[in-house]
Amino acid sequence: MTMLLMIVPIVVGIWVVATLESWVSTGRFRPGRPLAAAVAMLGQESLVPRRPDRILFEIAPPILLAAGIAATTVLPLAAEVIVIDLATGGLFVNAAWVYVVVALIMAGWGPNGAYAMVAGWRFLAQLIAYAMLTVMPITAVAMRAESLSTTAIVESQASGTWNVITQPLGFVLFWLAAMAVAFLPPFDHPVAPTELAGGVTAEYTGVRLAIFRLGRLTLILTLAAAVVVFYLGGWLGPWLPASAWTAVKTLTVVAAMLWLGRWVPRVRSEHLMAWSWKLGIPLALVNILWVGVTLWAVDR
Amino acid sequence: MTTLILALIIGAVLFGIGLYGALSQTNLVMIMMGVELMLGATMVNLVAFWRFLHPDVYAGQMFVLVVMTVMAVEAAVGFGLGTARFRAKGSVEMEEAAELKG
Amino acid sequence: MMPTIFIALFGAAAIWFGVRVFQTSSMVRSALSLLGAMAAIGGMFLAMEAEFLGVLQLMMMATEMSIMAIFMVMYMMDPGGLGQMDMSHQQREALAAGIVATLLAVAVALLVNWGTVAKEVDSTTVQLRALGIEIMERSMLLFETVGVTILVSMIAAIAVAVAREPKR
Amino acid sequence: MSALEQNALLAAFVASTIGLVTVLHLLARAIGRSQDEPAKDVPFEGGTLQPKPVWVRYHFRYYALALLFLAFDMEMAFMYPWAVVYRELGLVALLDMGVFLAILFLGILYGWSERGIGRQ
Repeated sequence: MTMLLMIVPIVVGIWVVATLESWVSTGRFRPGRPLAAAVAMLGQESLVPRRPDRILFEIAPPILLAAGIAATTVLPLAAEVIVIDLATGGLFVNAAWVYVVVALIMAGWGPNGAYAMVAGWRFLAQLIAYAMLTVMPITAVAMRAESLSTTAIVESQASGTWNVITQPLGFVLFWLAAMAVAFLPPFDHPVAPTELAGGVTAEYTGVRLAIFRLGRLTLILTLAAAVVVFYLGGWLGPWLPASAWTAVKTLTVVAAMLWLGRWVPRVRSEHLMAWSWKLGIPLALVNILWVGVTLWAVDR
Repeated sequence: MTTLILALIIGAVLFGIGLYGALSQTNLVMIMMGVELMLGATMVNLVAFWRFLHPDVYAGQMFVLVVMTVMAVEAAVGFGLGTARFRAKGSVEMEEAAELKG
Repeated sequence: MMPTIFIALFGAAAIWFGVRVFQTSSMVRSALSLLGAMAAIGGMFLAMEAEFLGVLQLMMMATEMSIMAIFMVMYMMDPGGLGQMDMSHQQREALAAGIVATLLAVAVALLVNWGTVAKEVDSTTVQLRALGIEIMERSMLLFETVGVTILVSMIAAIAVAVAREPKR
Repeated sequence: MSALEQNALLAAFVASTIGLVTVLHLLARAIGRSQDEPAKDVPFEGGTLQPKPVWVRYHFRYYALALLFLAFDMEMAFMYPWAVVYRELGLVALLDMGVFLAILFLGILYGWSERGIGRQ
């Protein structure tokens, strides 16, 4: 039963993320906006392009949504408040995020449109850039917790400091990689509105676009929640109840991610790849080495 | 017992499909897909053996990891060769690659 | 009972996707069908309580098959399969070989006496720890050999694939 | 809850997406339908109709990095179980993994030296 109750905070979280997004992009705070936009989008015509790969075109948005939903299930709101406390949770969120790239390639290939296809393949390039940077910091976090379970990772931060203080390098790398997973600006190559006219979403209208947007909002929520769980101590904190802390931290991270993107120009695709392989991966290895040495020093 | 045999039969069918694909396709990447399917069938069998016969011997799981590595390595080298071939000849059709014979 | 049902379901899905790989003429579709087959195999691993391997399979194969799709698009003239070009040969022999291999493997699976079947496996937490110990102790040599294998494949792939500018 | 039940629940959650999507589609169908009009379904291409099909050969410029990534990706399969037992085994495990990662990093360095990182 508690599992079903978890749906409520997830839905509220998605709604707040949508509000924050419109606030950041329009500068006006309108909490009713997401609902109005959803109804408007459902009422819109949903067109199918002329010669599509119909199957891929239809299932791409649901796969994006399913990836988001699967990732939410293993992220805890509080000590016992979690849908599934998977023993491989840290790996599972990663596996769910990988299906984002599958969904976007399908969405790019399906409609048989030039802009969408270029955008889809661009996101594959982005995956090659960010994939190792999501994996390696999580490994360093798991080293401290001696477990891949998300609740165990939070509990490992209860004694002593949060991971953001002990592994600052991993935090920065994971944060940037998380922004790249959710294709938030400055890493928004697959939807780049100014150069690719919406990219993979160019041919999606109406209800399919609504599902796509819903999936992306879920994805942003899970990424922020993952940053909180892995680095910012999850539900830990004084005064407030545990789940309130998770909510506050997650929404702060979402706001910071959205706000950060406004001030940075879009990173060129090949620069992103070059930086993440020439700088990011060596730094991630240094992070693992650093965590290894500090843990050894603490344990001794 | 029946579950083990069920898993093995599924592995066998997947292996047969992979073998058919690897033999019948003329395109390098399609051949590789057949090989990947065969390796996938191997992994099914390995996991089934680990689960139903020796769940306490973790060398079984390690073996699966090695097979997975073989898949990745095969893909990397295969695509590398394909790219070289494509640059030289403009296609990756294997029937045209007969001049590679000694 | 539940694991058997799940294994049967995911196995059927894997076989169906596996057949689809060689049926479509669209390259991206066949790469994504292979991903479907591999993801179903990952589901079978989950049903067989090898949770780490299952999740890993789901994850690795998604990246691998996406990259396979883009290589297909780079190599082929007609990756969308609009021309319905036939790209197969020796169909009959291949089909015969496939069926014979399947029948042989099924016969082995049915005829061999597999002995007693284990009922219980360790919990995932224990499994993960045991796998880590296995990698670090008994299979240490294998693990480092895998490292060298990956290095060799990286060097080989880059060496043959990257075009060099002619020396001046 | 056993691992098996957890995984079944996970599958149920993922499958529930289908239900959600169906409901949204039905809602959209109830609100209104799209009308057929000529040239409405042409994919967007800067105001012109598409002269030729889009599904043609697409030369992607980062294939060398894709090859490096395919092989390097496998490293994580071994790193996760290692990370779980690291504190138990201590510094020796760090050295073991360090050797492994150093071997793999040599591959990246080779790719780098061949200008494999970036556009070809």
